[in-house]
Amino acid sequence: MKVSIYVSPKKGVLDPAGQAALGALKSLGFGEVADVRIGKYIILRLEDIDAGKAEDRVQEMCERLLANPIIEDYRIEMGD
Amino acid sequence: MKVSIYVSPKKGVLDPAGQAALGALKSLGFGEVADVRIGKYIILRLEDIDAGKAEDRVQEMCERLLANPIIEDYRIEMGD
Amino acid sequence: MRFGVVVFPGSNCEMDCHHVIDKVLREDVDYVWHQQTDVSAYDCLVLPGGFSYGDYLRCGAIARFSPVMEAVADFAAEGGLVIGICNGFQILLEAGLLPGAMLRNTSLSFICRFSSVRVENADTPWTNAARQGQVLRVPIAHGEGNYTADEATLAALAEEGRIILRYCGEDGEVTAAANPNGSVDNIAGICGEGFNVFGLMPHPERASEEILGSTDGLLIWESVMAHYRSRG
Amino acid sequence: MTELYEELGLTEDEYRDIIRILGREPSKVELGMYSLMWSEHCSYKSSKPVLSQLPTRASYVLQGPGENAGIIDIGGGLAAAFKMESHNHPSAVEPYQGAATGIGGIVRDIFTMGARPIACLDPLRFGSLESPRQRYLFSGVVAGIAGYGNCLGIPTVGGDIYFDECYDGNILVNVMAIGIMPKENLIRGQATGVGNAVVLMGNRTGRDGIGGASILASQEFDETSQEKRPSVQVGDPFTEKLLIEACLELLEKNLLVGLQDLGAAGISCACSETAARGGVGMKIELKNVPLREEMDPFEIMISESQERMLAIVEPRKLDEVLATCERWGLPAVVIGEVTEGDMLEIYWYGEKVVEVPASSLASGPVYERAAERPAYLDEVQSADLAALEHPSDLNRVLLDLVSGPNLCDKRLVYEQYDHMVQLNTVVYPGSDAAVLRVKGTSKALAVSVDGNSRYVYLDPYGGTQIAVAEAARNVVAAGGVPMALTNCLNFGNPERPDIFWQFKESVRGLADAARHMELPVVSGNVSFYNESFGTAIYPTPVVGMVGLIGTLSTRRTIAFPEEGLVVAMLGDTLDELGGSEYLRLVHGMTAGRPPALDLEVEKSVQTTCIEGIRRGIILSAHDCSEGGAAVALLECCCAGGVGATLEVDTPLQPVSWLFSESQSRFVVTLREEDLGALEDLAASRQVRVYALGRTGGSRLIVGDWIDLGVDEMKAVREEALGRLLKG
Ligand SMILES: Nc1ncnc2c1ncn2[C@@H]1O[C@H](COP(=O)(O)OP(=O)(O)O)[C@@H](O)[C@H]1O
Ligand SMILES: [Mg+2]
Repeated sequence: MKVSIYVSPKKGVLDPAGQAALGALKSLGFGEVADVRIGKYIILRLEDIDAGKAEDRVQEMCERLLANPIIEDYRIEMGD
Repeated sequence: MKVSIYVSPKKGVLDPAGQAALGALKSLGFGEVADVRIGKYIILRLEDIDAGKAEDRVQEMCERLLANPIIEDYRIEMGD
Repeated sequence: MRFGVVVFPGSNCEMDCHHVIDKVLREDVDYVWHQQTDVSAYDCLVLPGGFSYGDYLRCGAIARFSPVMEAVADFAAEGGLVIGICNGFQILLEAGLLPGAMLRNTSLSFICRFSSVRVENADTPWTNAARQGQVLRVPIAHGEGNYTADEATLAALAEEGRIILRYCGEDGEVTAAANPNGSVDNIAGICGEGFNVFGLMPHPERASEEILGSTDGLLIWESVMAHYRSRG
Repeated sequence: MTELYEELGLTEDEYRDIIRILGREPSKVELGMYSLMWSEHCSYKSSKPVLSQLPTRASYVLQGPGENAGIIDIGGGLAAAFKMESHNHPSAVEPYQGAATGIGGIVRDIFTMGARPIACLDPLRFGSLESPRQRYLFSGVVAGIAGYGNCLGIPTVGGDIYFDECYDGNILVNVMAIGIMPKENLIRGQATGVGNAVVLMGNRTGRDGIGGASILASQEFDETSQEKRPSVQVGDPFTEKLLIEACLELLEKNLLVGLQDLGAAGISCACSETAARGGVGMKIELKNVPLREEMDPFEIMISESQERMLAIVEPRKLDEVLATCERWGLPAVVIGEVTEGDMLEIYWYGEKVVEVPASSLASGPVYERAAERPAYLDEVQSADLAALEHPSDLNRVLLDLVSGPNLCDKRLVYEQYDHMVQLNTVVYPGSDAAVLRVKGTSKALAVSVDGNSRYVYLDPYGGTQIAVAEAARNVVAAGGVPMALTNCLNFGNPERPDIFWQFKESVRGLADAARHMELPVVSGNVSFYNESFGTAIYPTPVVGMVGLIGTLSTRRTIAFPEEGLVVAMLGDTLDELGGSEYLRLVHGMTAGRPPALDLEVEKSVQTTCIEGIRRGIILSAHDCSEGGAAVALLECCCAGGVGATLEVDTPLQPVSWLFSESQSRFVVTLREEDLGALEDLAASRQVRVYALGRTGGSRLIVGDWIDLGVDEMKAVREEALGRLLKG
């Protein structure tokens, strides 16, 4: 089973990488870009797991390891 | 206009962060995880742009800057 | 011989390179600002280490678009000597002046320590002062030195003698244990097709004075100076 | 209903003071500013009267406490600036960013004075590594220091790390930075010259770390509350690097009148401090502050967004200043001007929101806190150590000591730090002090940090003196003459009399030791409230010492340099297991009295060592500290890859000679033919030299007590931390 996790910097938290990318895009002539935020895209493959429990487990993984809830938000998408 | 870009390590390319996360998850007791890949989740906000052209422009941003085709694949999702 | 040390926002080894060229090699050297577009005054361009543009997004990804990089590419295309050290190597990769890409170290940590590298090809502008197979003690300091490239590229690099340095043990043995970052085939430095462009992760400028613990890095500077002089 | 001032952490008396100063009720923005500037952190209201006893002067001190960093003259037209600071609580909340922004803050304090930062050091204290939380904090803090410092291109060359359960609930992340400058580039955080422009440079302002919990609690609770929550400060080392280069260029071109970093309390602090120091007023229009998000004036005034600087600029130089910033890609805007008088006036789109005397913000209230000797002292000090049964396998004890978290090899940490960049580091981490050459001269700086809180817990006065002596001793072992010190005083809640007694005793020890050793205190920092659930950490003063090596060739490391040298001990070994690492590890006790320190003896031993090095007699030197003589000898062997065969003639029992942490001792090596000369040098200072044996072979053999292979000792020491971090 495939799971996608989208981790993004919390609103209001400084995102220096996003700011740098924004600057670079602008200087490359992409003036239409008003903002860039850079987070993580995590793809898990789970095996031998009861589909009913999977989402809770993934949530626990995010809380404990994959995301840093103090500065990041995350969203889980089960399946492809 | 919001655009999401999902950058992931190319198949066959080593993913040290993913491997480390896999090891850490297993040692935390998440034995069901068979694989982890870690890429980037890039969120753009575009302004004053003709919706018809936007996707081409974003593709160009990816080709030129946001992804490195030697090691990364990417996927674009226009709108929220 | 006149060196130009390119300064990107976030470079942090430019003064070190400048110091070694000026005070140790006693050659002419200038800083080249990243917005400069004329590099014709130089015989060798040095892209120094550091964190250009904070290494945000990917190491070297933003710096490669600096105005100076077009001039560097033209300079290289005409056979000009270009050396990229650490972040400079990463920028050359992102700019496509050298093949392949960098991944994070397998440890995921930054590593700063002396490393041993073996000279795999002593017949280049960058290594002619060294012996084939000579082991150099030169510091590394990076978080992303895990070099990778596709099979075809690796085969071509090997075939054409463009793998210049490999991580090895003190005895010269190239082993997995001697690989500090996971780099494919223990690659620490490669050349472009004409051998005039050289990228390496170890810092020769940090091993150019006795007081810093090694002078093995001098071999690289002396090689390029000898090469330049022999060309006349 | 609680009053707003209470929620902001001000007392009723303080609130009345504000009304008295203003002659009216303060506005909300004004109240927010007072609450931050009068907080313990910014005002030193509890510590100020105690700190006043510190010796701060010497002929070579160019700037003592009161500015962003202390500065000493190192000759040849050059000066060194240095300071230490804490970032304890932010690091406990978010270890990576907390530690990273700690480095950012202390580095700004250095280049704010006009100096190029040349090194950082990081004294760290964690709880037991058996706890996953502590392992997480440890890894995050180290990665954060690496992430930020490495990007700046400032080598982190030293520090220290201790683990003790007393830090389980409150870790300590202290950071020290040093810079070098031509003396004439010295600039102060002062606003002068009516009509001069006030320029804000660097990152845009966001809602970072706004006032912490007290402010949060003062917000009205509505649907936007979640949005208004303070965000953790995220470091942006790239922008900081640009700030360093831009500011140093501006100073080099002599374009600035004053320069001040924005740290705690942000714009409020920077404006009021520069104005107060310069004896002027200031007029600020907040709508000119570049923002990252929509914010109100209250938030803008107290935001702690990182990587910002405030510069005072003459109008005729303004264009060049702004152009220089632009060239470095740095936002820079004029937010106001220097005015006559001493009023700080703040406007928000033309409307005056603040009008307060700058000096009243910068000089807050002062308290004489009650102090009372804590009850635990009698109990721990009177522990009967004579009755202890000691183990017989001393090889095992030694290996256990160096595979414990406190005495194991810290390579795993310092190899994550770029400790070589700038090409100044000529003695790498792993020795007693790091040595940084001063390019263009034959000189070098030796730097070290120290602070054994176990000693301070057992005896705040004596333990703090030891911190000073030991930091100096480390500098001496490297061949340096100690010049001046900085410090960070980490304590619990100063409103508790027992804690405040610890603080007073500790500062008295610091002052007496510094005065006796003629080491001026040029800068420092106090961190109170290091407690969790009512339990304070051990009192933890940390001392950062800077010394000068006159000629580079007289620098020394701890490593046994070659075979066939005489190994000697300078100074006396006594039966002093109190507070030792041995006692803690083998007997599970933190008790007794810390080793005695006689400052006269300490000075004599140190001058003997310096003189021996200067004359080329002493070829390597290592001070004996935690783990005693045995651990010091082991470290000398491991560092040099050379063994030694030694005999000890002592009335002490073996564990006491091996593991006592007696002060004022060095393990040195020298040539056989120089032994007489060293003995003469020492005798003229009433210092004893004990020749123990010779270097050589691949084992460390100490009588029939210790017999271990160098390779084995090295492996055990080097593997330990990695193993402990796996849990
Ligand atoms: N323990 C101390 N010893 C000596 N000076 C101190 C001590 N604590 C603070 N200071 C001095 O008080 C001043 C204010 O300190 P601090 O608020 O930490 O500075 P900053 O505003 O730069 O963060 C500084 O000049 C500092 O050197
Ligand atoms: Mg300051």
